[in-house]
Amino acid sequence: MIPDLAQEGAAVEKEWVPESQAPVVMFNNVGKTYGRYQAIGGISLALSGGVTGILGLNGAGKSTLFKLLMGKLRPTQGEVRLFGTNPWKNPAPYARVGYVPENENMHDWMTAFEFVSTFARLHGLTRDEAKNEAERVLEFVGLSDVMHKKIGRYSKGMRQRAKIAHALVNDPDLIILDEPLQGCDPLARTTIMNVIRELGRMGRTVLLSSHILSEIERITEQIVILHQGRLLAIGNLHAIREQLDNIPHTIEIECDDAKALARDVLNLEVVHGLQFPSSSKLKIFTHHLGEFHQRLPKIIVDNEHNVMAINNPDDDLQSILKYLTGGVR
Amino acid sequence: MSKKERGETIWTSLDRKATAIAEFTMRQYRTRLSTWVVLGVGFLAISVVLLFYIDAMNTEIEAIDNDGDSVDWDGDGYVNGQEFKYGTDPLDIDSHPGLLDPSIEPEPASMYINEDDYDWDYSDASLISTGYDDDGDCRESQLLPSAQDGNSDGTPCNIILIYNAATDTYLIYADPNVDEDPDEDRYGKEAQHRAFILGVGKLGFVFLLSIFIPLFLATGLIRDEMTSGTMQYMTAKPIARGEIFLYRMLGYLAIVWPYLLVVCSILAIVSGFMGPGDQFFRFADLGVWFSILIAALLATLVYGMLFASLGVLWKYGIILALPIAAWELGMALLSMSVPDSSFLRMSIVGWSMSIIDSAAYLVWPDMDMFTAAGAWAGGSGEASIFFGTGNALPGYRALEWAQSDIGLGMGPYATTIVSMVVLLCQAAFFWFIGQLIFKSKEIV
Amino acid sequence: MYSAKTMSKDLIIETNALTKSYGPHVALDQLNLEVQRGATGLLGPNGAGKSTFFKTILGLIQATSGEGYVLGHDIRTEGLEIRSKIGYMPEYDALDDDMDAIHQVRYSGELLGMNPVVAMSRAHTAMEYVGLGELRYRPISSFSTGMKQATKLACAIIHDPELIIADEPSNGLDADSRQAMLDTLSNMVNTGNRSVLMASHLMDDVERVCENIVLLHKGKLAAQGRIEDLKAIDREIEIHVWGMANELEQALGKDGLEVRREGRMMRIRHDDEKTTHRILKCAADTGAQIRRMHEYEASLEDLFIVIMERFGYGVKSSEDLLASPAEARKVDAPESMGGSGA
Amino acid sequence: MTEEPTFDASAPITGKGRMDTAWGSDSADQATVAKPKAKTGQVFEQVYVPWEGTLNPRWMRNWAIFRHHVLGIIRKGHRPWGVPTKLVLIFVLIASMTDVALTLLFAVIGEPSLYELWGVGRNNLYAHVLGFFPRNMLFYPLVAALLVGGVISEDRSNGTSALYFSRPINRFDYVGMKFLAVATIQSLIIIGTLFLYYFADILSMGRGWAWILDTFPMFLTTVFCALLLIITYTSIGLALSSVSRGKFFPGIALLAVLLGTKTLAAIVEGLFDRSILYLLSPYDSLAHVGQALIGTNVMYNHPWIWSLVSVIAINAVSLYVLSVRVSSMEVTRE
Repeated sequence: MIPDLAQEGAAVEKEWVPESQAPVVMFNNVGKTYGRYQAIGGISLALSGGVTGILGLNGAGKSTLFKLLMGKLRPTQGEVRLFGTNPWKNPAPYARVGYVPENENMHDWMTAFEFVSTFARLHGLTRDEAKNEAERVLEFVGLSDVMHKKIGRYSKGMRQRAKIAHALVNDPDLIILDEPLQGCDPLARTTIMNVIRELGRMGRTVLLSSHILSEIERITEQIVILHQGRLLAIGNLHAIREQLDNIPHTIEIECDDAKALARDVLNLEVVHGLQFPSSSKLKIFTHHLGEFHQRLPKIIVDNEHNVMAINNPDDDLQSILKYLTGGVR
Repeated sequence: MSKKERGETIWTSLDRKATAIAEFTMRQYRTRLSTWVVLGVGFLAISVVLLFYIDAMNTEIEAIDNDGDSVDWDGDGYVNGQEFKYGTDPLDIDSHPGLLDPSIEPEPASMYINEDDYDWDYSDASLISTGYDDDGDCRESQLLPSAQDGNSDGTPCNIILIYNAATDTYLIYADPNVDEDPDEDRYGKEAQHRAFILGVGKLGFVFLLSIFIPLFLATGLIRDEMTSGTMQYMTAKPIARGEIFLYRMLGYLAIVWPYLLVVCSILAIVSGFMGPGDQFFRFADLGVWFSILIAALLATLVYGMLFASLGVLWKYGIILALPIAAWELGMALLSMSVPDSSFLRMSIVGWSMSIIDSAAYLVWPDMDMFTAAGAWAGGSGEASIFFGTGNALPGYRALEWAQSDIGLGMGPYATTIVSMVVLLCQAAFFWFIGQLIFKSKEIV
Repeated sequence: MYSAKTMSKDLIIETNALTKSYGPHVALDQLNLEVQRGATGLLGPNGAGKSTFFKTILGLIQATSGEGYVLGHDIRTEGLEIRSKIGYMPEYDALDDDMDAIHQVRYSGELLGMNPVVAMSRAHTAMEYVGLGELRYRPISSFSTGMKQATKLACAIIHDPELIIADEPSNGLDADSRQAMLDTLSNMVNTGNRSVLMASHLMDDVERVCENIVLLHKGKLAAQGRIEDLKAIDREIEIHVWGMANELEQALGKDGLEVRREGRMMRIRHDDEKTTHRILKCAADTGAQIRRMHEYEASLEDLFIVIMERFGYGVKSSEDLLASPAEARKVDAPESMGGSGA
Repeated sequence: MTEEPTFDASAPITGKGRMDTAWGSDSADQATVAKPKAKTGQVFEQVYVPWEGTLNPRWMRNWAIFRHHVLGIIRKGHRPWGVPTKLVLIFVLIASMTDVALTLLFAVIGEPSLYELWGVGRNNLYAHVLGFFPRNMLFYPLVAALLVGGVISEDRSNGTSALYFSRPINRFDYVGMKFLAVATIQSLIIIGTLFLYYFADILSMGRGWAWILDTFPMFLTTVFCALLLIITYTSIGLALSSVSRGKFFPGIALLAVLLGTKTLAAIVEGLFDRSILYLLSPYDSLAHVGQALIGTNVMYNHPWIWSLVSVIAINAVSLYVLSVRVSSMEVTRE
């Protein structure tokens, strides 16, 4: 049931079975429709631990998924479980969750410090505890030098970080970030990515959505891919890629003497095709990417080839999404 | 992280959340210009009425000769009143007190204006014989003793006040020329003072402020946050939506209630010092002011809950709120004219106003008698004339407009308590409905 | 996509010591700019003054001092002429959610003085061009961000303007809609022979569409010129490693190579011809898989960070990231009376 | 990121599927797009079509704004007035026609005394436009509030002000046309029904020229008073709309101004018998002017010229606020 193997195009990573009895996040055949428009249709999913990127195009249902999880929407079918409890009309599990909504509007009239400490008190902290807590999380996201300034004066990146800070009070076990990098300039993006990676390193469960694939790639390899409200894939980026075995992987190698390299590579049984786009370029088709890459450096080094570049055009998130959504099966 | 130390009861943590959201809301409203504009305009409106009150208190009400005895009909130099007193003929130039022995000097006409004020204490009793003929034009006049006792109670030159339980009115049976020329200034100031307190309390505080302030401040309490999306932050915390609703409301009240307290106190103090009477400060009126404050506080609470719930219910909740406000205006006017109408039981303003009416009844038990006296106007008022309005004493009409009886048919204390309980129940009901809707709202 | 070679020397925007200040806050500081025909990217961190610059050259706000010309018109006096000749695509949503897309675009044409019939036919053309042909009768509220952006673009190009000013055209778009938006913009430059001035903080976008850039920082001109000229020449080799990354990193370090690592990705200083060989050797020794290896061309993003760091713009010092003060962000909205709408 | 578009020969490339994959539709029918055959990121034929036409002058642009707002009441494709607004407009339109209906009804019944009660006369003309209950307590202020509520502030919150100001439209035209459009819609309701009422009377009673000559000046005066009312309500409302961001604030504030000042003046009159405060109340000033001009009983103690001056002053202040706010209006989304 979790995850649903019957899902078309779904790929499952074995290690993702949660260790504890109740997974942090669980969706069981969850659907959500607005009128006649289906935002999410029959998603089954369970997640625990680590940083997970939720990928999808605009409108794929990422925000809807998070809002279902936060009890802001009521599922039209199926059940949602957050730490094993139903979050709809039940705020109790939020005590262990930090949620960063996509919405750009914030309480512009407050300072970041007031913002974070006020919302910390909703966790039941006293005034003093909340103040210490606010200082701690703002320091963590790197806003301690400006935390007494009005949020209205912040740039987008700082606003995002203030939002993240407010979600981090009370040390949540699960942090949900909806498009945290959107609209940020490179500097802010770098900082926020560092914060998220840090959280992952601290052992929190982090869910993060994005539509910019390279961003997720820089943060995590655990991904969930949504498309048109359907679960397309879940698991490790590369594992997913390897499950799509019927599509030959293409590897491009740029070297001095393509033919010579081809001769050495040809002996590998995982290679089932070769192509020479030019005299210094070699295209290799393989069924088993991992095994091929395992052996490739040794072949090159042993045979003293001079390789300028290795390119793997199929092995990025974008192309995976393309395969999955493009109906290649 | 001090997770371990937080082992207190659920109440302390609730309390923390409550103050957090309430403070948050207060601060949010404080930073908005619109809050201050709304509160400022409200204060301005009330102070305009106050200015008119101050002006009225500082203006001498022109004394009117109600019984017409300051004129000298026969032109003998003695005004009618003096001639009445000494029993001479006011129509005969050759009959005046100067011819009496000893000869009496003519008195100035001004002595015969307001020369015979009310001597009653307007006390509340079913049959009271009272009144004193200050200028002696009854006692000293040459009328027969039987004519001096026009109301046939056995005592000449007095007045009897009878409470007619059937019509709930006071009847005044006066002997001729007793208390026939009341002091307009004294009566008018007192009447205007009371009318001001009641009028500004009922229409100014309970209607104008208590409807428009919640309309501006409470309708968006939840709705604005939902449309701007900032509600996302709050609903993602471990706190029930009903609590959010309640605590936001607390924050709103924390702005509105002190504001009402301040405005009410300013008016109470100013009118206490400015008000008529010999005393330095009219302490007794504070009771009425207190009831006005209570009524306004409860009204803002109920309206706040109602409008906030409407805001949660529908994006265009304000459109639903407007007919309600119009209904309440109608009810406010109704409760001032027909206080026992059963329609009032279906309003908020009706219950609030009965709190003020009860307090007024307690503080000014003589109110009914007082208004009756204003209408009687020394015998020349509307009570003595069958049709038409006659000339009631100044201030009578304002008082009549502003005051009303307790409509519930219970004692003042019972009315106050019942009204307050009903208002609180209304607030709780609207809160319950509001949080129920809020709870099942999807926040997109 | 550096294919647009339709450059002519004439300038479309020229400013001379252009300054705009809001009280004590200087949003644009003595700006001397020359924008040529073709596609130009306007870069800068959030709050660098990009939007203010656009508003100033549109004649929507009065410059405090200095002068500027757009398509030969003075920005101080000929705002109406400028605005009939350019198409402006604002950064934020500027569409009425309850209208159908085609009507919104048509109305935007009518507002320029087209008569309703012409505006309608042009609206169809524009919608077709931006790729919303099939969706034009749908209400805008049902649109995704990408479609909304495309509708905004259609509104801006309905009267075939000489210059399109696009503020953050790809903001919030996913990869495919972003691609489509950028393709449309470069198509306008290449085949439509129009000029595009676009602001963005996604370096990739600018690189794909534009050949010139203007870099603003705190209202000052930080850099201006052709992208290729501005790029740094630090050469590195980027590898994507799969498995044994830590071991490989250590091995590379031991081998004397300078490694920067970000997760699965490593960048190694390109010292000489032998570098790639050394990398592969280390990989062979440790058993790490090198999924990708290529020469890393410094991107505009790096350039941006380099230039910003030259301004003392460290990533961690957030004081610098403070955007312009509130009065510059929303000049006339002093928590206005409509606070209730906030 | 070089991408080679891969064409699946068997796939029918529909525009819809293609667009949905390219733009990430979020409300497409599930069935149509669940398995798009075309690969994403495919570049389709884009041909830039230049346009050689010339743009019309200013009056045409202004006409477009006017048309957009007025036609929006009845037709799709123009300004989308909210459903509640339209419902209230219909309701008030019907409610304003009660006197038309009653005139016709009693003409049919033919009872002269009843007819006198409802037929055209000074008091009834006055009541149609300026009667406090229910017209000016519930109907007309509500219509003005709903129309005026979002007309400027919504542009500010939607960001559509950029649509106007990034085009060759100056602020005076922008506000002027909005003012005219809103006033026109109100006129359709108030003055339109007034005309109906008048003509219903002529038709149903078969009035002759003498009667028409007799009553026409009175009728024209009423129309003038109605215009004054519409202009005053609109300018106050637009001024409030220009200072605020929210959709509802201007509406409530307009009602608060109209009804609040009226209540306040009524308190002062009730308590201290002074009618001077009615000068502050837009409704009462208008009503006073109307009473004096139409010739019904004047219910105020001060001279009606004061009320006229007050109406003019209220309009002047509102228009001043409006012009100041709009000229400093920032082209941004708030």
